[in-house]
Amino acid sequence: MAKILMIHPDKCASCRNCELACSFAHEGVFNPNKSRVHALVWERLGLGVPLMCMHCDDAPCAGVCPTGALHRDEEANGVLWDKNKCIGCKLCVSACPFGNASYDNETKQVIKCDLCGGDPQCVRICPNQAIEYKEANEGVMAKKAMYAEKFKKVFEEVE
Amino acid sequence: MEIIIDGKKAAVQEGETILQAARRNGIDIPTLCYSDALPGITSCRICMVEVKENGVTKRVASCAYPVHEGMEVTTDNETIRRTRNVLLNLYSARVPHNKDIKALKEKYDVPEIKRLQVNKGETHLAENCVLCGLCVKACEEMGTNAISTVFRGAEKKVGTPFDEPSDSCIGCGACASVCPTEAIQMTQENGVRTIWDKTFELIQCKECGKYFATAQEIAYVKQKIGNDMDMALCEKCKQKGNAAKFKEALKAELDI
Amino acid sequence: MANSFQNKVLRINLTTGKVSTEPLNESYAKDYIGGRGLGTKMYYEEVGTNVDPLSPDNNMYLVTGPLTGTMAPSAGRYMVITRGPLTGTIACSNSGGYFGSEMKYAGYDVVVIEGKAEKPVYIWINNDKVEIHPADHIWGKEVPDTTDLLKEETDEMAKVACIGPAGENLSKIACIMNEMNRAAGRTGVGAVMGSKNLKGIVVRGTNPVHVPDGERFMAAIEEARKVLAEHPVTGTGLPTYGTQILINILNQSGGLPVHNFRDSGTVEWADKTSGEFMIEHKNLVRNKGCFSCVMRCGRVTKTYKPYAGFGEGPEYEAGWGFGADCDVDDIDAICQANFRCNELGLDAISMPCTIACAMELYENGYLPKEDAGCDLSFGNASILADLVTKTAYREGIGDMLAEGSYRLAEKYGHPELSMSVKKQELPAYEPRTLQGMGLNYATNNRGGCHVRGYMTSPEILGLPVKLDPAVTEGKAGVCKTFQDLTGAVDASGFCLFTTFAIGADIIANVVSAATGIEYSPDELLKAGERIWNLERLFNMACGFTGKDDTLPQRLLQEPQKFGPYKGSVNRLHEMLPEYYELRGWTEAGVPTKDKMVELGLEDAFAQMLGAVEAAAAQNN
Amino acid sequence: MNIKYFAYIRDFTREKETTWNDPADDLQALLQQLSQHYGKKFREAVFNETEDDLNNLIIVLVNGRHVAHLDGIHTKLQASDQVSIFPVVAGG
Amino acid sequence: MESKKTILVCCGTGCLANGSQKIYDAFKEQLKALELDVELIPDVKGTGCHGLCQKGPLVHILPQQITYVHVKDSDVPEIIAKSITNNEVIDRLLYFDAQQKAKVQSKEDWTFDKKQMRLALRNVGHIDNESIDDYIERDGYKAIAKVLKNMKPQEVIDEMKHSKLRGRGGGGFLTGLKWSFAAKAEGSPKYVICNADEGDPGAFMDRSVLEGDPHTVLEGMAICAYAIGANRGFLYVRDEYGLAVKNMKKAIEAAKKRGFLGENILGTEFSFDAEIVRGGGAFVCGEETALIASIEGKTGEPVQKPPFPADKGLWGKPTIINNVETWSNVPLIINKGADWFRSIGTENSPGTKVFALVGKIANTGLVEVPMGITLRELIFDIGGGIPGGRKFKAVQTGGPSGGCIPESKLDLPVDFDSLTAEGSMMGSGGLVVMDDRTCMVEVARFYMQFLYGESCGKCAPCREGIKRMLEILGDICEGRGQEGDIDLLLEMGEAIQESSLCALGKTAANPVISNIENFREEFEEHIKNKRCPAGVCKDLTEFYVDAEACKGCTLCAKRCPVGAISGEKKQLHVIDSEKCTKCGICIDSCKFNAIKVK
Amino acid sequence: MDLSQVKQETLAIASSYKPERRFILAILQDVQRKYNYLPKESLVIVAEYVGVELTKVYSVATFYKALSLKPKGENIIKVCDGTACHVKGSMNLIQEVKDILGIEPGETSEDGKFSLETVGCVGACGLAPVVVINDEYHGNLTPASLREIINRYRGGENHGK
Repeated sequence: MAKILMIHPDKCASCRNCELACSFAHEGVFNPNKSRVHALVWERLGLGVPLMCMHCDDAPCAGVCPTGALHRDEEANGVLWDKNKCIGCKLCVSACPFGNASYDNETKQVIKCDLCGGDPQCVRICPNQAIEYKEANEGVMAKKAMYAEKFKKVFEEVE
Repeated sequence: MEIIIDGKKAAVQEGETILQAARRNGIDIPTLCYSDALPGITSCRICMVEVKENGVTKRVASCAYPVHEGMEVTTDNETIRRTRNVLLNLYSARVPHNKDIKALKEKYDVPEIKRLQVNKGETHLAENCVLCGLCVKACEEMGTNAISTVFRGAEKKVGTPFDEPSDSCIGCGACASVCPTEAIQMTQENGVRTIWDKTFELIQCKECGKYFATAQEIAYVKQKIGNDMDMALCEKCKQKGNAAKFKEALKAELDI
Repeated sequence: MANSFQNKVLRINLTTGKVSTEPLNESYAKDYIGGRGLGTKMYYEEVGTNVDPLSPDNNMYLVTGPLTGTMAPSAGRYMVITRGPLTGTIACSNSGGYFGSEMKYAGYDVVVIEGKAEKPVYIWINNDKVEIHPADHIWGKEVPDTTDLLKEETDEMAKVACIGPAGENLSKIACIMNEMNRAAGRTGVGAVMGSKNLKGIVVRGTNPVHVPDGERFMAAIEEARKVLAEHPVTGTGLPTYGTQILINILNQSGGLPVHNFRDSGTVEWADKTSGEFMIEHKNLVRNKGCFSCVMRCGRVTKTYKPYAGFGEGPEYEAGWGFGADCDVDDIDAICQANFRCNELGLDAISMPCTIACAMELYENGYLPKEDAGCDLSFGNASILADLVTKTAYREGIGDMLAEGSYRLAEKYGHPELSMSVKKQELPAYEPRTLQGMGLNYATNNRGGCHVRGYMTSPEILGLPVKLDPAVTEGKAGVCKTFQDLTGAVDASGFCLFTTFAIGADIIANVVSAATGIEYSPDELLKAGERIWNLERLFNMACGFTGKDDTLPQRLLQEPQKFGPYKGSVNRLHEMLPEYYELRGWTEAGVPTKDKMVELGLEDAFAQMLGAVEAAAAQNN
Repeated sequence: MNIKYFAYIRDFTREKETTWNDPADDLQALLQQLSQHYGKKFREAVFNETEDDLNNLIIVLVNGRHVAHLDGIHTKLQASDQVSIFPVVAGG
Repeated sequence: MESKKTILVCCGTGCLANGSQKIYDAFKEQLKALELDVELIPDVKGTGCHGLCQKGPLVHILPQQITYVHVKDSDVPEIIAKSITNNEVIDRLLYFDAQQKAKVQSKEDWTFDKKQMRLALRNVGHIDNESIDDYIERDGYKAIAKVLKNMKPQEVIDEMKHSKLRGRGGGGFLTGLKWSFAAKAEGSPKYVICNADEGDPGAFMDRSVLEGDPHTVLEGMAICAYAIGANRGFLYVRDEYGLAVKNMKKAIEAAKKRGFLGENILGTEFSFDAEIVRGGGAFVCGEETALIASIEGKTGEPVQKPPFPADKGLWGKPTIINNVETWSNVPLIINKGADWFRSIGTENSPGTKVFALVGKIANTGLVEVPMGITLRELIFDIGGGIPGGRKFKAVQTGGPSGGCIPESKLDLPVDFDSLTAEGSMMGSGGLVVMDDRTCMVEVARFYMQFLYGESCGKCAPCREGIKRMLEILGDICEGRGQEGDIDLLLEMGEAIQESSLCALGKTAANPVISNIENFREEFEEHIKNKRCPAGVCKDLTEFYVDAEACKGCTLCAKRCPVGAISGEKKQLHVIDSEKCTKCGICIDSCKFNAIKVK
Repeated sequence: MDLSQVKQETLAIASSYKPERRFILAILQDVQRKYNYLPKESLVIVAEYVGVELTKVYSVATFYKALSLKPKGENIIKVCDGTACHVKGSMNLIQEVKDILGIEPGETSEDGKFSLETVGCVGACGLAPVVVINDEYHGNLTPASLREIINRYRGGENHGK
């Protein structure tokens, strides 16, 4: 069964371990600036919201990609990026309505979640389970629906 | 499928090129014009390898030559090295100050052919283009076709029609991005991006004020994905805006 | 070799406006690990022992540890090293949050602030770009507004360390606040910043932090992470209840100081201020972690009428301070007062303790009502927040509260009522119950401090060993080890709380993997001991002696009134000689040359002797 | 006998304190009684695997003193004793 | 009754350049005028190239078999008066055969023609290039009829394979084998292409076929189309070949009208249409992938092979490209059989080859000879040797892709493999003869100069390598040669051969390498002694008049374009080296070999 | 030149071909024949007509020697520098033209009367060295005879046009 990625902003402890795990997994260094996931923190409210590519079914980033470097991979049930096929046009960055893709001019990399080949490090590391990657069984889907209901307004506006 | 690369057996996949197979097997072959995204240009010729199949030995461009069961590939021998040495010297005669070519020469321990390095005045010191063609192919792939090679032979260069700012250029910089020798300058200053002599007034993020894209890029995206969303935000602010919605939802829920 | 240091020091002189960088002194890094050790060494070498903490000649060292910015669990800390205006000792104030790691990502291990700006300024560190900007328009603003304004002016993604009005007004109990709610809290470092006309430091970094061998490092932290996750304290207790969980156990164990330590032991209503109660009472919104934290002890809290508010905390010490120490049983009032400390930039330990001291002075009639300006009786919850505000702005009684309890009590003629060591207020552990904690307070290099030798852990919590709190035997050794270990832990960038679960072996392994400098657990402790001794030498050169290694007379003489250890006093005299011996010091508590040579501190030792002799000569 | 529970032990007992009538006369027996009453999770929290000693991660105070400094699991109890049960917690 | 007379006026480009149009017009006009008075109706046919262009314009009269050379329009009335009406031969217009040392009446008897064998050029000069009937009369469209009626496609391919016909464009790949690839290849539609972008400097074989016998090309293509399953063909013709384009266009129209092209050819299911694409003037478009790109409307840049056009060619579909001469052989092979074809030429290079014999040779022109003939026969027997009493030095074959062959190897048989073994190649058939007044360094530079202008610039070794080799050769020719240059040229040459993308680059260094290998001393002389022994490289040359040889005839002084030679009649002449531009005209004009190179 | 006229004429030329990319070269050749060069506007029209970006047309227009973006002279002197002509002294002829007109190959004289080009083989090797002026062949030339011919053109006698 395909797995799906879920974020639970209400659980985020703002520790940003996800950013560290991600940058290390992808860059071999610790650098939140180059993370594919960001825990955005409202210091005044003590709230953190983890955000990352949600691997849309009909992903605009993949839609705009001229080379298929960004493409929906059915096996991974995600939108993956092939570095070797990227020509650095950066239009995926503009195309993503959520701002979940960026481009690193230094390394010429699109910085976007790639599900770490099926074992997302942010999920592994998150101490509060604010990011989950689970098989899309009934229970999980129900949970997802619950979250969707909870953040209805958010999803309504972006979808 | 199995072939032999440099004396070692290597598992390869049907339909891939020698270069792809070698690289997957950790064997280094230099290239300038090759990109998985834009394969088949075959102009730089520094990826030449020796292939033995059906009793015939020949030198081929590894980036375009498909693997065949049982072929023997040599990526480094006297001839290949001699050819590579000459080629890299030819490149540096063309672009004497380019650091990427210098680095390649260093990496492959290429002896200097001084006779070729004499600057006869025709080489512009700032020349960095080795005419690999990746930029043109990238622009073609984008569907924008703002640049192409113009003229031929020694006069060949990459440019826009009549060396004038191209109508179709959207300023995406893919050309600069794929360039292996950093020959294409894209500058961005005070909200203006300049590339190929075309200047773009960048759109300013309505939130943070960052200049983030050209109007043409946004139009391209809209046209291609038929999306009518708000394109006035940079990615950071889009993400922040998205997070803020979550935040507001949470805030309301927590009654704070 | 790439290691987790950025190998760069940023030096900013506010007098001249000069900004420069220099490489990190590698041998310092090796001997002192980083953070607290490195900062102390640099301070010692560059500033010496003879400066007024609030003079332009005093430098401030913002120092990260080698683990700061890495993924080492709960290791995102930075420290402010300077001479503390509250104590006059070496000051090292340690804070979590994001500021330290951001500083590291900006490319610096150390940021040195020198001199004094003519007018209020803030510093904007954007990777390589460092600028000093006027801050007149922000001067006077509270911490949250300051933080927001500075980010607005620079970069939304930047991190801000700043002072509130308390620091501006040179309160000796002012802190430096980062990300609004994290504090480099103790010894009055906020006043040092204020004395430099420096409102804040904004930092944004996008550089990587490297480790020499990623695989080894990840294996090392994986081990640490696993232990931390599985341990009931770090894996369950702290994330769920925060530090306020301690209220009940200290209360049940009879270790809770009450009414400025006057009526210590235990109180009936303690549970009403506990971590458990905060959940029940729906004060707790959620837990929160500092950068890279896996323990997430931070509390996001809201309070209800009449003390409605929103913010973070309190930590146990603040909860106890505004609670039991001031005889206030209203958790909302406690939280609110704590919020105000954060907003104004005041140390949430020294602040309530100073109020408690004022209350006792008031109740005893030493502090006249006209000075107090309000009913300063114990238990008056309604005045807490207001007193905090007054302190920050030095209004009315606040002007004296801002000086800390010792100077307050001294002013009203009863310094013995200041529950402090070396003029710094004692935290929330009753030394008459916790004998070992008493020893730690007395010998601590920055005065009344619990975190530099947390004897509560073995004496009450049974971690990692169970020591009977009432016993003095064996406490000296444990205390010394704790103090040394803490020195190393602080230097590394680890949060002290990790040590509830992980020991010197794991810490040494992680530090080695990050720095590429191999430390055995013993070497790690040795580095901690070196740090401790350097601090000691500094203090002695500043005029402190063994005589200052003591506790308030009340704790040594007045029998405890309540709880299982009713009737006890702290028996410091039973522990101190052993402690000195174990430290290799003389009976008078003076470090010996042999020991200092062993630790590689002979130069500092010679300077210390020189300073002591000079002081003696002056006195003659 | 008054018995108090703290932190997440309360999750197992679903009460903060109890007055235990007819308590056992040593701690081990009391805890067994309580385990009987509160169930498996409580039992796992207070006992080691063989139930012959306390779980290393439990703090039991009798009259404010840690039983480790008394007779441990065999600490004798009287009806007037105050027993407090904590999981290992820490802070500061 | 006397059979009708035919006058053939050569209207090939060579002859046209010499004024044959005027002659043709004069004949036409005057015959028309005379028609009123005389009964006989001479038939004038515009023909393709006779071959011996240098002697043009040529006029051939049938059935008497009289060939006149160097005809002028003023000669027309005399020819009509004497040869047409009176069967009289005008001696002064006959060709003097140097080998036979006599005037020869008919070109059939010229030594130039005798050793030739005209297969590809079989109709050229014999038919009116605008008349499909002429073509049909000479077995035209018989072969296509044969394959459509009697042969399955595979049989056609088998026959072609059996014939061992090799591509006449220069590569020498087995035509039948290539066809079999395209036949097997997946993809539809398939295409056939005639490569008529003849771009070798010094070759005009294809042009004469296109101009003089267009139908044979169309027929060859149609046969191939049938064999591989194609229905559409393209003829990529150099735009400069105006006449060829014109004639071919007419031929296509005529063939369509007669049902040899178009839908349901000869009433069969088979349809085939052909169209002309005019080339844009790029030598590289002779390379098949570049040619394909050009047809597609792109710049003529080659692409990497494999895949070969037989698999993926025009618009990615299986495509057969053959050269004009190859196509013209096809109907012949079908008509006469592969065995017959293989009886001509050599075992591995059966058939004939057309050459353009040019340079320092007496009989310049097109010749077609059986494979295996020696170079010596070609140059001395057919070509008549070196004019002006000068010494043979080398013969260049294969054009810019080929190499020079020195005198010592003149007995080399001309076939694909022998030439390749000598570092040259057959190429499309240019044979440039050089004498001792040819500088081999300068020739090498010349080819590099040509390729420098023709390299498409896509791949680096060709673009950059040729440029640098040209620089060095220029240096050598201009006295700036350095020690080590020769080895460097060889090193670079080898690298360019090894790594270039297409055949243009792969063979670009051949002329340099082969010139160095065969004439190394001449290079060394340039570099070390700064001297050009042939007296060509101006900076390294000084002329003087040999006092003993000079007869004071004043011819050199008259011819010198810059007035650098002075001297009275019958007195020793002197060259003013300040003024002398070393053009060498004096040397060529002196009958006494008195002008020498220092 | 009247721009709208150029556009109209170009479109008329293009319209004799199907609007397909493969006819770019053919159309350009026809335009070149008409104007002796390729006006910029024509390229734009051709690109629009066949439906490709201007770059593609521009690329083709600059690649092929038969095409020129610069206006050519009234008379185009093509000196054959094929091998046969070369070995028979074509460089002397090129030098002669340079001397007479003061232009290099590829250039047009200031008065706009002459353009000089060197070409590969014109297929008249038998007459080498050969010069083709406005499609008229002149064979077996010497510098002197070439000068005479050019002078004839200079004198206003404009063959071919």
